Amino acid sequence: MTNVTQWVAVIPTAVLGLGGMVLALAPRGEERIPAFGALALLLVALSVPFLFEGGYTAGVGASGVLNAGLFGAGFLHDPVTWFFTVLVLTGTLVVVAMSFGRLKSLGISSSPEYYGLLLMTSASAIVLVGAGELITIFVGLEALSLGLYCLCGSAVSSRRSVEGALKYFILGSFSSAFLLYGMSVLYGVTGSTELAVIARELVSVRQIPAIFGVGLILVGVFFKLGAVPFHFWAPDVYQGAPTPVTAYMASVVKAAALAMAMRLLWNGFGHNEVAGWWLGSAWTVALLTMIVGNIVAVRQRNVKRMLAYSSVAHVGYMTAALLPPGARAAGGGALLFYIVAYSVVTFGAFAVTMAVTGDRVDQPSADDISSFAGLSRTNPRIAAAMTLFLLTLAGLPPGTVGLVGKFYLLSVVVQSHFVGLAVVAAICSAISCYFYLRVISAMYVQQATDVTPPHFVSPLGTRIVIGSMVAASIILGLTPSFVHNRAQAVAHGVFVRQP
Amino acid sequence: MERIHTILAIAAITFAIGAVGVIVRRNVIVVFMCIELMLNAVNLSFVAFSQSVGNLTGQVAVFFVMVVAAAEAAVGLAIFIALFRTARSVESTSATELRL
Amino acid sequence: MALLDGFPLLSALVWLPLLGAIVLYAIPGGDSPEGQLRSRGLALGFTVMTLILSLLALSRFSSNQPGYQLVESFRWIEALGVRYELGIDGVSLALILLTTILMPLIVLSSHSIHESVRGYLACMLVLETAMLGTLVALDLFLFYLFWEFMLAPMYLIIGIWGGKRRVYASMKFVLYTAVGSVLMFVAILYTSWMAYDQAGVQLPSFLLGDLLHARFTLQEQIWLFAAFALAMCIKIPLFPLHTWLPDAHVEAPTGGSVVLAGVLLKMGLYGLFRFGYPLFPDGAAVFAPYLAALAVIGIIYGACIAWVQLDIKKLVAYSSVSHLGYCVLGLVAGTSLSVTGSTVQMINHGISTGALFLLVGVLYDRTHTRLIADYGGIAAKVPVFATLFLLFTLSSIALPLTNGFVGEFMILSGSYETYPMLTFFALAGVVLGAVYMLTLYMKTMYGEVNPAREGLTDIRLIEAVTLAPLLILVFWLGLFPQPLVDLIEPSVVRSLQITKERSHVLRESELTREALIPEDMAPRGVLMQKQSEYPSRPMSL
Amino acid sequence: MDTRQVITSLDPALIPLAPLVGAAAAYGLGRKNRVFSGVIATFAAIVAFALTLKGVFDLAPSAIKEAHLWRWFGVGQVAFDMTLRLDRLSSVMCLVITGIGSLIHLYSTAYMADDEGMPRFFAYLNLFLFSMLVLVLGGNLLVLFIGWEGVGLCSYLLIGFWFRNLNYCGAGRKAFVVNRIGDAGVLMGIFLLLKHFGTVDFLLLNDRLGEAAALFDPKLAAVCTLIGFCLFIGATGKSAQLPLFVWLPDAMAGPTPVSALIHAATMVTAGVYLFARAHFVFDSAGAELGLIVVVVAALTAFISATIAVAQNDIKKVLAYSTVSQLGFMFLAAGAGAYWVALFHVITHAFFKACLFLGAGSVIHGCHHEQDMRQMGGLRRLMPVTFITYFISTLAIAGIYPFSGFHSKHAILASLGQSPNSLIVASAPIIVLIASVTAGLTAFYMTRSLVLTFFGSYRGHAHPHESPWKMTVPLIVLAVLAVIGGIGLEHSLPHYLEAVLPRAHAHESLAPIDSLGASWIGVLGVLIGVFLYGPLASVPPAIAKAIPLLLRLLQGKYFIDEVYQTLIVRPLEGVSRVLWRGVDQGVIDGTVNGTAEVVEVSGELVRTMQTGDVRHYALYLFGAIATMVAVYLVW
Amino acid sequence: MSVTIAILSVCMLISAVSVVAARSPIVSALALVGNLITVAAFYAAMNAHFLAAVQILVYAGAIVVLVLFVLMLLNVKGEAGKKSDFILRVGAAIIAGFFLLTVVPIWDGWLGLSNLSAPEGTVRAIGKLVYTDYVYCFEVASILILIAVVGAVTLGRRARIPNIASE
Repeated sequence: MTNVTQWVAVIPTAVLGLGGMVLALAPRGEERIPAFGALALLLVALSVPFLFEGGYTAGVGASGVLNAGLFGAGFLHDPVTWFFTVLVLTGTLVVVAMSFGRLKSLGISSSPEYYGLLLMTSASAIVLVGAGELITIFVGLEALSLGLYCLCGSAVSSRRSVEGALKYFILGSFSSAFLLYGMSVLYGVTGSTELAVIARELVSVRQIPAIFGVGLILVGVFFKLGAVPFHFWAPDVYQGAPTPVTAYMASVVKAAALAMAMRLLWNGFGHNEVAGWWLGSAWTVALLTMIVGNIVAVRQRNVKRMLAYSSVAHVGYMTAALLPPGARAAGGGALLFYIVAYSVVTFGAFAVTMAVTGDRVDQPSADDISSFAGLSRTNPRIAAAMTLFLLTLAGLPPGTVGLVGKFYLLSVVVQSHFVGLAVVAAICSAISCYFYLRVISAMYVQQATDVTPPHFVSPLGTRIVIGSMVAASIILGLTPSFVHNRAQAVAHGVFVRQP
Repeated sequence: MERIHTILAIAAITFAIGAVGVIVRRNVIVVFMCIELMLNAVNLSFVAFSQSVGNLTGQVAVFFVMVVAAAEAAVGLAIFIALFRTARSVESTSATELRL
Repeated sequence: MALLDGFPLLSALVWLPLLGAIVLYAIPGGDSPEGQLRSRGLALGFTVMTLILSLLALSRFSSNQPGYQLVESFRWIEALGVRYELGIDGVSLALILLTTILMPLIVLSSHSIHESVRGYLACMLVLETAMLGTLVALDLFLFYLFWEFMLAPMYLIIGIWGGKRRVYASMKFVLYTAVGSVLMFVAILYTSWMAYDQAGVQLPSFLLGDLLHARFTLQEQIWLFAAFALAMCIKIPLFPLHTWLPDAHVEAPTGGSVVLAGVLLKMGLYGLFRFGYPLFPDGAAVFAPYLAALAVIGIIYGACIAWVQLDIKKLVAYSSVSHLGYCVLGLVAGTSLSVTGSTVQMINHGISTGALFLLVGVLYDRTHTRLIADYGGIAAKVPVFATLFLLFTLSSIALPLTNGFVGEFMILSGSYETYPMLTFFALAGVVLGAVYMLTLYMKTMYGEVNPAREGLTDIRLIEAVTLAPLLILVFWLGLFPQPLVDLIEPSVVRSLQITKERSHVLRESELTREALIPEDMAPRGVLMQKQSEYPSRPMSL
Repeated sequence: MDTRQVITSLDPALIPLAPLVGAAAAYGLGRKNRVFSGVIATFAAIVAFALTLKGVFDLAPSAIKEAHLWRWFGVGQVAFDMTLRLDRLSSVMCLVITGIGSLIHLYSTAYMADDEGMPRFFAYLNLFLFSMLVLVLGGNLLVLFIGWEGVGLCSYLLIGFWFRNLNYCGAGRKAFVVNRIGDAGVLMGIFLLLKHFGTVDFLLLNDRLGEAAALFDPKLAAVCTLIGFCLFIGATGKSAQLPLFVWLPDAMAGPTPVSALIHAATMVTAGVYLFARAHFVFDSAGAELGLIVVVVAALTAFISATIAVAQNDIKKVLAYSTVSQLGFMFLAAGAGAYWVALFHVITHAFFKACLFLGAGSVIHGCHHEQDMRQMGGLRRLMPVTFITYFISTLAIAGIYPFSGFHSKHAILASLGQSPNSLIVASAPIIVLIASVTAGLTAFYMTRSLVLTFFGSYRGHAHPHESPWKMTVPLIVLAVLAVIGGIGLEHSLPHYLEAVLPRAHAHESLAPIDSLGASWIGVLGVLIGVFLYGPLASVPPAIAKAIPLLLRLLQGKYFIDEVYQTLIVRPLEGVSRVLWRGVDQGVIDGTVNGTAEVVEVSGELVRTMQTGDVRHYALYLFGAIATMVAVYLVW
Repeated sequence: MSVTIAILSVCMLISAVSVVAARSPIVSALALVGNLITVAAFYAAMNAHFLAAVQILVYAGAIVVLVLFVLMLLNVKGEAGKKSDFILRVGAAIIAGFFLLTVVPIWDGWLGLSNLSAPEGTVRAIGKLVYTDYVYCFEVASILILIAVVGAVTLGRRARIPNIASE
């Protein structure tokens, strides 16, 4: 494994990190420079995984996945990292496109810093995705979180954005303290921070402290994913943060958190006895997340809060697929496909919400369902796009990608004997039809009352994003195989090995 | 050998105190300080574990945790100042516009 | 027809209406008067073309050839083993013809819709695609996809162009069907999984062909059939699960009611016939008596409630509950005569109730009210309408020489062998049927002319043209039903045969493999209990 | 019976075709010229009559002309064809239907002359002829059923012909629904036949029952009893026997020709025809069935006769008399003497049609006045109507030379010689009831005769004799009423010998003995004459003496009210409860209830979201603590 | 040896409690400094000398000073009278107790564990380790700090409404 290919895998992180810093120094006046700079950097970073795929498969040695790459266990050169790097980069690309031209109206005064921060946060997300060792995970996670706290609070003038940042900061650091404590216990028990070593040691180690350590780590993971007992931050932060940042958090950050969860739960604690410890509580968390996510969303008036709770619900479905250590290969593939599909639709939905709220960001009822009233008459194309996204989230066929994703996910859940969970997931997705359709009925059935603000023409960036997301969801819906096969291969390569 | 045990116990207790502090106090800056307290407790247990395990990884971890804590302090305080600017106070009770 | 051999007829049939919907939106200038006219013309064109395609399919369909015909199949999602597999047999072809005949009439009847006509017609075309897809899909996944695809356009049709309580009605319609079909979703997953590791089928497959080799224990069959039956019985609608129908009908526009009563209700029965029975024969046998009992209760319950209704559309809706109770009784009785009768009655109900809703639409366009009290004695004012209404009423109460009688007689005589007592009570339904329909006819048509209805104008040409084909069908199927019966019967006999064989295979294998008890430590046991031995219950098929 | 030859010919198909074409033509062409529709319809009826004659002309005793039109529908070995068969039995019925039908059509052209709905009326009348002919000519029970419900429909349409008046429509609906209840019985019979014998074709059934009887199949009797009973329910529905006769009196709401044709001559006799056609079922059925039929028939006859006595509306009197005479027919049918039943059908058709048409011309004359108390003294003003009415009254009273006597006498005789042992045992009582009824019949008919035609005219219209189109049919029918009895007494059994069992003539009594045998009729007439002639004050006195009896009779034993309170009202009440209570209350309640539960629980969890960071931290810490504890406990 | 540990643990607990319970934030800041120094002493006791030095320098020196600076800048007076609502405090206390109940017994599990060669936490040893195995982590830490800096700047931007800190 020549060194050159190893270096390649680190390039995206470096490019984004340094690039972000340079962008932050750009002059504040003109927004176009930092925006196009960010796009260029992202494209460069994106070209790396596609051109030098070798860099990512080097890590998969004969003995299995986790042999140390150039940077020790810190960076894993395996297809999962490749898959998530691509996902994070494309996600960031879309967020940059979404926020182009809208920063002023969103209340973000300094655009270069915003784009710089965005790039650097994505860099840390890539670190987190590829981390195979506890300390790197922690640092990557903290870097990601700090970036998000700042991005949330970037609309400094708006009280809600700062409040969101505050809440996210306090709860984030509070939960990462627990995560760290878990890591320390695990280190104390197994003697090393590398996941491979931990996985080997955990089987033969004294149980009680190990369980305590695993439990606490699980807390940190579930907090970041937004699973129910730890989800209380999600609605407020999603509503408070500027919409592109919310979109970023709902898709890219969730994907990174999912990658962390997969690595920790499957590679770290994947062995059958070890899995036994955390399976019970994870099962309960999945159940609660599905139910609470859907039930509370039913009462939501604000679209962003509703989308927040819907993302909590979808995390519930994903956690259900996380459970079965037995069907990891299939489960992995299903999860990867689901997060891709979910990200596509979330970007679309938030882009439309942004287009609908227009420049009334500071008015409290700006993104209520009432502001969607009569959209089908004032702006039919966007209304049609939003209908497609909502139906996909609900899993009703015009949005076939949602249905296909659910099919993958729940077939894995059923095949690992969690039929009860699958039934609950199914019923919850039926309940979810209610609040998704309520928005659609607002758009199509209710008349555009005079109170609904004039729909202002959103900048080119947002419209491109909406268009591309519609195209992506239709293509994914009709021919899901090209993504799912890749996801299957990726997961098979990394997770199927029974430690 | 019971040294490690006592240190770990103390760390755990301090950790719990820090946690209670985060929940109880209204002033966000004090909350931040309690979080620092919790991180310190974890650092202590890390060092204790590195003693019992016998390698220095624990201490490297503490090193990195300190870096993180520093960065966190910077960002945290910036947020508190922004909060003060918009909400005129540093009480967490004043920042409850986003709810239900 | 050599040139047509290569042509994927069924795919064309299914996707043509969707193409139409897209074309409708592609052409700009939707809502100007001539734009509306163009949309109506286009929509009519597409629906008529679909009808021609279905007639073409009929011409190339030979009823005595075993198995499914005009089959098209290619791999879609390998990971799940999902294949895009289309195929028809007698039963699905009959329902397809019903759909393609009704749709042009619905488009014609849309002259009373004035705001955003293009949207309405597009929804109808999309709905037609979904319905046709459901009828031709031979792959469970594809079937479920089209099955759910029907919800969205119907929701929009009721939601946007409906009456006052349309939001509640459309939401209730979607949620009712969604909750039911979601359980079927899990059952489909379980079935495809079972097919995977027991029959040694390499990839997990959703193909009906493969799934027919899957083996289940009785306990699994009961749960799986229960899930399927719940989804189907909500759609039919069977007695306790029917309360969405009256609301949906009352609030839906005329075209919406016709398509809902004409075709959508039949999807539940078709689903039970195509997937429910063959896949889980013993589970179905366990449920058969209960379904039959519910069907008969539904017949009498529907008839009684229809009798005291104040709103014409609600009355006709409850009459549908009663009529479809017969179809369920026929299907569940399981003799070739009763199942064929059930399918024939599905077609007849589609025609007669579709026509009744069109007639109510004619009245509603003029008077904008559906309450029986607002009418009275209008036979004098609108003689032609009165005659048509009488003829379709007769078809609805199954008078001999009309189509209603043929289906009903076959069902009752067929199901007499299996459930004598229930058939006796079903006969009471025949009498009650006459009661409420004639009461409706009397209260609206006869007696002194209602002063408010003085200026009522008789049927216009366009409305007559819409109703004429249905009238012809009523008497053509009443006098010469044998061609339709010959189309349906071979497929029914074959399907019953498959079901019987499968039931034997499952019982012979005395599979004592216990249901997949979960090894995991899930705190709450999974639904499937441990199934120790295989209770052999005499098959009542 | 076994030497029948089946000849395929188109005659049976043409006979019903004529009125069908007539109906279409009458409605189509009649819209332009009303009178024209009457002419076409009458012509169509006459053509049908001619065709029947042609068909019957070369019909050998056991020959059957069969027209197998097309395979209606069939699945597997169960198949139903559209086959029409003309044999001796159906030819008799066809002759009666088309013959009397033509006369009534002619009569109607005058009676309905001033009604603008004439085309619709004649179309329905022809449609009725078509349905009745299909019923009679039906080759299997299903084609019979087509006719069966067809006539039910036509009677509904014709009763509610003047649809302006909601009561008439109500009567029409009541007729249809009660008939439907009967039809359910026939359907049940068909299902039983299908289950046990696999076919409903009369010829095949005859053979299969023959084989089964030959094998002394034990359960054959039980099965046939059940089938017979179901068919009997159908017959009671159609021919207005005891439980289901309530619709016939109300059916008088229709125009009088309708009452004459449908509710006197043809439709109501369909039940008797069904007995005759399906005789093989009733013969091999158990004895109890015959007894039930006879008992029901006797009771019906007696009760309706008593009601008729107290009726003041001339058509109601005739309606109840029809129900009573139908009772007589079923006496014969129940006793197995099918040809006697048919004999009475024919004679009854003659004189009852004549009576109804007479009543019609009276009503026409008195400008739609139907209450006999407003009539009187019409014998001078309407001589022809009076004479024909008088002759028919004597016929129905069963006085010797007139046809009524022969058929009624044959019925009483047949009771004694019935193959059914139970009937023979109970013959004395039944003959007694029948005789009393015969007496009552004579009495109320004379009462109506006297009230209408004798004394002074009490009404305030100025009656006049009806035009020739109405009087000619009256005369023809009166003549038939006279010669019918003697003519058919011997020729009919001989004619039906090959088709019906036990079709042999009784030895006819000498004239004097016949006169003696008809003493009951004479007595009834005399009492009627005296009570309403010179001793006119006596009936009101009797009425005052026992007011309860009068109110009971006039109120028709309150059977209608009983049905209403026992069946209709509760059913409607239950339906309302089902709708409001079950449908909206229970089921919708649970549906909306679950939605409510979801909303409330959603609300509960939502309020946890207080917005205060500290609460979130508390929840977080709490969740962690429980999770860790659960871990360790597990 | 155990005496110093005992003293240090007592100081640790006292300072921790006072951070939480102190009425004015400045007092709790100072208590935090005390706590940090105690922890540094612990490090020294467990011969993690490099860490002890860094602790004093980074933690006590930089972070707490920054906190004090902000406290002064925002001129924050003590809690305005009423303590936070009762339920929270009771709830937190109960859960903390519950948490400790489960945690503490775990640590006595360590009694038996004998520590092998307790390594010297010298600068060279840690430096060697950081720059060989954890060099990647080191780079990521650099990105972390970069983010913190840029983030702090964005959050510090002058909001459109005039700054009123001077009041």
